[in-house]
Amino acid sequence: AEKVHIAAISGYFAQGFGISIVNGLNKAKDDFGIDLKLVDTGNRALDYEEQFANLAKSGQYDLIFVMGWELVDALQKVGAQYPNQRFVFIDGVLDAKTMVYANFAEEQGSFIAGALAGLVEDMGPEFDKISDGKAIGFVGGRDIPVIRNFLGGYEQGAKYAAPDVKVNSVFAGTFDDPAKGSELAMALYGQGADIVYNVAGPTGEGVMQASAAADKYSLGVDIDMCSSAPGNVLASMLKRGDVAVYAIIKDEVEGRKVMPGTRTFDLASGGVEVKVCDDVAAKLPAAIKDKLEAIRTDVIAGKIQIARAK
Amino acid sequence: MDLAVDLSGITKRFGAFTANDGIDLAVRRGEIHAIIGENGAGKTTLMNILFGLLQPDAGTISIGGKTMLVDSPAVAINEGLGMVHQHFKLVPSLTVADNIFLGMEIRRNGLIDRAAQVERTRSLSEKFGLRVDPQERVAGLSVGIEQRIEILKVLARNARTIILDEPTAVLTPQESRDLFQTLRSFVDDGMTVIFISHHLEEVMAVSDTVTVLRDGRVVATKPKSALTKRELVRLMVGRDVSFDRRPRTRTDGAVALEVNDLWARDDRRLTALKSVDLTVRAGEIVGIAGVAGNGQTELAEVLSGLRPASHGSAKLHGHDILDRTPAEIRNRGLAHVPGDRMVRGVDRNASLSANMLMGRQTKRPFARLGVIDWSAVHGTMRALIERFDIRARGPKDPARSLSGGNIQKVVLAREFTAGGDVLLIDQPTRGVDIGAQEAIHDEIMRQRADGRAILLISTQLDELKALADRILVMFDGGIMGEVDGAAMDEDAIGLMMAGIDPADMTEAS
Amino acid sequence: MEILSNLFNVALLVATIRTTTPILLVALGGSFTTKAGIFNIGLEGQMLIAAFFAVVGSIWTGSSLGGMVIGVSAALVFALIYAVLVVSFRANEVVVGLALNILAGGMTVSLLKAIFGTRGSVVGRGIVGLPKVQIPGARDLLGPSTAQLISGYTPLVYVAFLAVLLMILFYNRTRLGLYIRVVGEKPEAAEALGISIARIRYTAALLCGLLAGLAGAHMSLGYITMFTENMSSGRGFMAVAILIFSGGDPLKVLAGCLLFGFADAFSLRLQTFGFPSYLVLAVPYAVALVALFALSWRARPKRIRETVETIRRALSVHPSREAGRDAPLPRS
Amino acid sequence: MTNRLLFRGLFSKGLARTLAGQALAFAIALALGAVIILMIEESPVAVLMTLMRGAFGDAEKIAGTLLQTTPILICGIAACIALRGGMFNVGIEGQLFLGGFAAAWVGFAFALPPVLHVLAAMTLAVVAGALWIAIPAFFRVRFGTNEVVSTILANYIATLLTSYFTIFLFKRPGGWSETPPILTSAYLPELFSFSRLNIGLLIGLALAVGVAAFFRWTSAGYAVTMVGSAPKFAEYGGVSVRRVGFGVLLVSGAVGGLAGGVETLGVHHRFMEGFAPGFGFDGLIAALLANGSPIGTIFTALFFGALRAGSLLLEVDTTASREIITVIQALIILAVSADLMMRRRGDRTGERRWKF
Ligand SMILES: Nc1ncnc2c1ncn2[C@@H]1O[C@H](COP(=O)(O)OP(=O)(O)OP(=O)(O)O)[C@@H](O)[C@H]1O
Ligand SMILES: Nc1ncnc2c1ncn2[C@@H]1O[C@H](COP(=O)(O)OP(=O)(O)OP(=O)(O)O)[C@@H](O)[C@H]1O
Ligand SMILES: [Mg+2]
Ligand SMILES: [Mg+2]
Repeated sequence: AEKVHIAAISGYFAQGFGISIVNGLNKAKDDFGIDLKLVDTGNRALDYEEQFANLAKSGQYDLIFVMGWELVDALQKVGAQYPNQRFVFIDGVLDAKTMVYANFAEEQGSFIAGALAGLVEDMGPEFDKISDGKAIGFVGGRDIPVIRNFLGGYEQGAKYAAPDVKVNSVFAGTFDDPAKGSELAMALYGQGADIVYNVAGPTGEGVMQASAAADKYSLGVDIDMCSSAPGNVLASMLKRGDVAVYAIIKDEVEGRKVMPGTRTFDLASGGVEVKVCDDVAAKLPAAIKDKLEAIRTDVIAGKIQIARAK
Repeated sequence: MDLAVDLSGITKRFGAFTANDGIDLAVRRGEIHAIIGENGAGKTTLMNILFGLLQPDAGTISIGGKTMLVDSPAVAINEGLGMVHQHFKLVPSLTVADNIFLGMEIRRNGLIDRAAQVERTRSLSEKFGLRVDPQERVAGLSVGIEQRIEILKVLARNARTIILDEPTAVLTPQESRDLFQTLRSFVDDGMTVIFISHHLEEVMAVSDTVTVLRDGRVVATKPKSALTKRELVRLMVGRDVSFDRRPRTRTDGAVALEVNDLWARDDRRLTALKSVDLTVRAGEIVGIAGVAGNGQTELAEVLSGLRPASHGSAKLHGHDILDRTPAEIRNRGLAHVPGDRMVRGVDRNASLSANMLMGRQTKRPFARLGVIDWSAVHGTMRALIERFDIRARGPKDPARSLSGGNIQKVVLAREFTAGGDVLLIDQPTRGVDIGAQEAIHDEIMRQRADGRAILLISTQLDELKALADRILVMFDGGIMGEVDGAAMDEDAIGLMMAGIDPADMTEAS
Repeated sequence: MEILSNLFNVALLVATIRTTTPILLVALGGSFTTKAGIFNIGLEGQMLIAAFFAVVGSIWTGSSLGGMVIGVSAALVFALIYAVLVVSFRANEVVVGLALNILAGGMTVSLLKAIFGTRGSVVGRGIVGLPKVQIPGARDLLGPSTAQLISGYTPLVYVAFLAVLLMILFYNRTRLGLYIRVVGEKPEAAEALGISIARIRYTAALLCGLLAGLAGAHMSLGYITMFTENMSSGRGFMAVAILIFSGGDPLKVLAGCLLFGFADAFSLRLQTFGFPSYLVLAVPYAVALVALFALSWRARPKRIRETVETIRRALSVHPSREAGRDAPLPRS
Repeated sequence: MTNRLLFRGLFSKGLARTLAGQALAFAIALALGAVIILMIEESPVAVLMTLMRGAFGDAEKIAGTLLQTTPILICGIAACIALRGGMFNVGIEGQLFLGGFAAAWVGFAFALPPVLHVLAAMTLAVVAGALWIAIPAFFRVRFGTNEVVSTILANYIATLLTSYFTIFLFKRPGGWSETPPILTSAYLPELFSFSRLNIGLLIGLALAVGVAAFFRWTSAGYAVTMVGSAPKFAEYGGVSVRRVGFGVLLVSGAVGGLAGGVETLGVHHRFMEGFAPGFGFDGLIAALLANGSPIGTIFTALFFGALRAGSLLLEVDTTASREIITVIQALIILAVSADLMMRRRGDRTGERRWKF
C-alpha cells in the first residue's frame, strides 16, 4: 500500500495529554511505517492559521491531527479553505460536519478518580496516610473550561462516593511552573486534604513531588504517573490520546478511510480509564474495589449522569 | 639638577586634534611649580598623562630620574605621585577614612580593618594639620573639606610629588590661603608641588617656577621672580588684554526687578537663601559677588522659577513671580543665562538650532500652530552665529562639538535675543578664555546700553569690577553688603566674601 | 477564627521560606550587577539555563553536586556573554538582557529535544535532587511543628539566607565588595585610583551568574526535582523589580523577597477560600506594586518633615525674624 | 578650523564604521546560527532559503510577514514614544492585553453602525491602555518611582485581570477561554482577500510616520525630545518636565492599548486568554535596536516579522524547529546590539543614552 503521511500540530505536545498523543503517533509510526511530522504551534494565536495553511497547502498529508481548543477557530477557517484536506480535531466536538472529532470523556474518568479519592478518604486513618479530615484537593493548571471539566467530574465522583468529603480546588494559573504546583499541593495538604488530583501538565509534576515530600497521596492525570512518587500516587486518570490516534491511523492505514464525524473516547471504549497504582491496589480493601467497580459499571451503563462543564 | 618629574616631547592627539604638542616639562624636587594657560591649552591633559590616566602618542616620562611607562595611575602612585583632580573623585556614600584608603585598604584576615583606617586617618590628619572627621560620610561635606580629603588621600599614599588641578576655584580666599600654607609646608619637608591655576595673583604669590601653555605647546618656563603679571597674560593669550572698567554713562531707569526678604532651600533642603533684598533698575548692571556656593545659583534659580522659595517676595515689573512657572516668568520678560551651562544651558547632543529654539518653540516666527519652521530656526541661528562670532560650522552642528567658550556664546545669544528686558546672568565667562571674555563683556555692555536691567552673578571680581554699577556681596545665603562698582575696594569685598564685615575689622585693628 | 488559624500558621511561614528562596538567590546575584552600576534584566535567562544544565549535569554525573556545578557553569557562560557585550562593547543592557532571556528559552527547549528527545519536561530519568538537611536536635528542641521552620530544607535554602549575611559583610568589609560599590556609585573615583572599572564589572557580572545559577539549580534540583520549559516562570523578573527598588542592598533585597514570597504563599492559600484564581494569582504582584509605590512615597521623609514643620509653625505664634534666621518661615 | 575638519571626518568615518559594524555583527550571528543549524543536521543554506521563502515567497507570505509585523510595529512605536521622553515603558504587554480586551468588549457587547463601532472600540482600547499606565506614570513623575519596575509588575496583573474578565465575566458559552466574537461591524477592513492582513498595518505605518513627524516638526515633539535628552535644560527652558513626562507615558500606554485593539478588531475578532504574548517585548527590542527612531522601528519590526513568519514555514518544511529560530533571532539581536566595530575602542567616556 502507499505510505500514509500524517502531520500533528499542537501547542501541547510537551504536556501530559500531548505526550500520550505523541506516544500513540510514534507507536503508529513504528507499527505501520507511516511518515510523521510534528509541528509545535507555540503560544501566539496570530500564528495558527498560517501554520495550518502551510501544512494543508503542501498537500502531502493524508491526515492532520490538531489538538487544543484554542486552535479551533483557526482550524475551521483553514479547513473551509482546503476542503480536500482531512483534519482530525482531538479533544472536542464542534458542530461542523467537515472534520473528524475525537472526543474524550475526561469528566467520566475524573468522576472515577474522584470516587476513588472519596472512598479512600472516607476510610479515614484506617487507610495508610489518611487523616480523618475528610478533605481532598484538586490542582488545576489554568482555570479554563477543559480543566473545569476535569474538576467537575472529580467533584461529582467524590460527592457520589462519599457525600461528606470536601473538595478543595485551586489553580496555578500556568502549566509551566512545577514549583508553584508543589506549593499549591503543600497548601492543600496543610489544610487537611489527604489526596490531591492534579490536572496541570508540568505544574502537576510539582504536585506529585509534593505528595512524596508531605507523604500524602496524589492522583496523576493523562498518562501513568505512578512512578513519579512511588508509594504516594493513588492512581492515574488516563486520557488515552495514544489509543485514539493509533486507532484512527490504523483505520487509515488499513484502507478504512477516515471520514468526517465524531468519535467518542470514553470509559466504555477505553478512551479514558483510571489506573490504580499497583502498590495501592494491593492495599485497597476488596469492598472499596468492588464499590469502585460498581460505580464504573453504572457510569458506563449511563445510570450515573455526569454533567459536563460549560 | 634633581628633578622630581621630567616630561619630554609629550604629544597627545584626540582624533585630529592635538591637545599636547611636544611638551617638555622639568619640575625640580622641592619646588612649587605652577602651570597656567587658557582653557583647552592642554594642562589637564598633560597632568592626566603624567598620572597614567591617558597615554601619550609620543614622548617620555621620567619620575625621580627613572624613565618609565606610566600606563595606569597605580604606576604613578607607586612612584610617589599623587593627584588632586579638578573635579573631586570622592565616593559620597563612603566615610572619610574609607575614601582616603580606597585602593590601599588596610586589611586584617582578608577583611578591611575599619578601626585601623580610622586611626591612620586621624594620625595623618594631625601630622599635616588637615582636620577631618574620619568616620563622617563624605556626602554632605563642604568642598573645602572634600579637598582636604583629596589631599589626605594623596598623602596617605606617601606621595612625594603632589599635582593639584585648579585647587582654588572652589575655595574662599581664606581657604586658599590655608591651602597654600599647607603646600608650602610640604615643600619645606622636601616634597614637590605642581599646581594648575587660572588665578595669576595666586600663581605670583606662591609658585617658585611657572610654565605657560598655549594651544598645547609650552610657551615659557621661568622662575617666578623673572615674571610680571602683565607678562604672564601676554604669554597666555598672545596679546595684551585689558581688565579695565568699561566706560559708561549713568542711567536711572525704572525698577525692573525687586526682591524682598527672600528665603529658599538648596537641593539638600538646607537653607540656601537668607532674607535676600535687592533691586535692579533698567539700564544698570547689579553685580553679585561671592565665593561659589554661597547661594548665588539658588538665587538665580528662584528668580527664574526653577526652585521654590520658602518665603519672601520677588517682583518683575511689579508682578509677583514666585509662584510662577519658568515659562510664565520668561514670558514676563526675564531671560536667564544659567551658571551650569552644560546641564542647564544646553543639550549637548542637540544641534545649535535646537538649542537656540528652547523657550521659544511655540512662538512666531519659529513655530506656527504648533508646527516648527526649521528653516526659520536655522536662519536665525545662522544670523546669531554671525553676530556673536560663534566658532561653528553651522546651525546644525551638535553643541558638543563646540568648545566651552563657544557653547557659552550660544547660551548668551539665545538669552540676549529672547526679548526679555531683565537679564539674569550667572557666571557668563566661567571657564571661558580671555579673548572670548572680552567679546562677552562687550555684549553685556551693549545690553545695558539698550536699557536692559541686568543682574550679573560672578565669582570673578575682575569681571564685576569691569562691568557692574553696584556690587552686592553674598555670603552664606545672605547679602553681606553693597559697594559701588566704580570705586570698589577689593579688600573690603574679599572680607565680606569670607563673611566678615569690614566695619568690624577696622574697629578691631 | 478557624479560617485565620488555617491561614496563619507555621506552614505558611515554611511555605514563605520556600517561595522566597529562589527569588532571593537570584536577586542577591543581581545585587552584584546593580551595585556595580549595570542593569541586568537577563536574570530570568541565567536562572533558566542553569536549571536546565543542573538537571543534565545531575543525570550525567549521577550526583546533585555535579548537577549544581554544571548548572552554575552554564549560568556563568551566560553571565560572561552579558559582560562582554555590556561592559566591553557597551551594548544596551536591556536589549542584551532580553535577548539572553530569549536565547535561554530557545536553547533549553532545543537542547531538551536534542538530549532527551522530548519536549517540555524531564522528570525522573535518574535526576538526583539535592538532599534535605535535617538540623540535628531541632526536633527535640523546638518540637516537630516549629522545627520545620529551620530544618528539613534543601541546602540552597540555607545558602540563600546565609548569603544575605555574607553579602552584607562582603560589601562592607571586603576589598572587592567595596570596589563593586565604588564602581557603581562613582566610577571616576575608581578609575583615578587605578581600579579597573571593566574588571570589576566583569567580576560582578560573573558573581551574579554564580548566584543566578544557584537559583536555577535550586529550582530544578532543590525546590522540585525536574526541568520543564520556562520553569523560572518570571522569578527573574520579580528579582529585577526587587533590585531596582532595593538598590541592591542585601537587607532590602531580603525584605523585598520575603514580602513577595509571603504574598505568594499567602495568596495560594487564599484560593482555597473560593476567591477566583486569576485575581488571587495577581495578589503578589499587586502587593509588590503597592509596596513600591508606598516606598517611593516614604522615600521623601524630608518633605514630610517639612510639612509637619509647616503645620507646627502655622499653629504657633508668628516667630520673629531673628528667631527664623536659620530656619526660615515656610511660605504659606 | 581643525575642529571643523575633525568633526566632518569623525562623522563620515563614524557612519561607515557603524554600517560596517552592523554588517559584521549580522555576519557573526548568521555564522553562529549556521553552526547551530549544522548541529541539528540541516543545511544552513536550505534553512535560510526556507526562511526567506516563508517570509517573502509569494504575496500571501509577504502578507503573512506584514501581519506579524503589525503588532510589533505598533508596540515598537509605543516604546519609541516613551524612549523619546527618556523613559522605559516595559508594560506595553499589559496595555496590549487590556486594549485588546476593551476593544473586544465594545465589539461584542454593543451594536453600533460599522465605522462608528470600530472607532468606539478603538477609542476604548486606547483609553484602556492609557489608564493602565496612568498610575505608574503618576508615581514616576510625582515621586520618581522607577517605571521599569512598576510597569513590569503591572504586566502580570493585566494578563491575569483580562483572563479573569474573559473567563469569569464574559466567557463565550461553550467556547474556549474566550469572549464572544465581536460583531462584524467592528471588524477592521482587510487589505487583501487572501490574507488577514488589515488596515492595522496602515495604522501602524501612519503612526510611525506621524510620531516621527511629531518629534521632528512640532513644538510639543521638540519639548518631549528635550525632556528625554536633557531634562534639566528643558526645565530651565520653561517646559514642564513632569507634565510632559506624564503625557508621554500616557500616550505610550495608549498606543500599547491601540496595538491590542488592532489585534482584536483586525485579526482575532474576539479576545482570548493569552492572545498575543510577547509582542510588547518584541516591540521594545525593535524600538531599542532602532535607537528609539519610529521610522527605524518600521524596519526592525519588519525584520522581526519576517523572522517569525519565515519560521512558520521552516517548521513545516525542514526538521528545524521554532526554538532554533528563537535561538538565531536572539543571536542576531545580541550581535547587532553589540555594534561590534563602533564601541571596541576602550574610551571610557562613552555615554549611555538611557539610564535605569
Ligand atoms: N577625551 C578627550 N577627547 C577629545 N578631546 C579632548 C579630550 N580631553 C581633552 N580634550 C581636548 O583637549 C584640549 C585640552 O584639554 P585640557 O582639559 O587639557 O585643557 P585645560 O588646559 O585643562 O583646560 P581648562 O583650563 O579648561 O581645564 C581641549 O580642547 C579639550 O577639549
Ligand atoms: N569627544 C571629543 N572628540 C573630539 N574632540 C572633542 C571631543 N570633545 C571635545 N572635543 C574638542 O575639545 C574642544 C573643547 O572642549 P571643552 O569643552 O573641554 O573646551 P574648554 O575650552 O576646555 O572649555 P571648558 O573646559 O571650560 O568646558 C572642542 O573644540 C572639541 O574640538
Ligand atoms: Mg577644559
Ligand atoms: Mg583642566
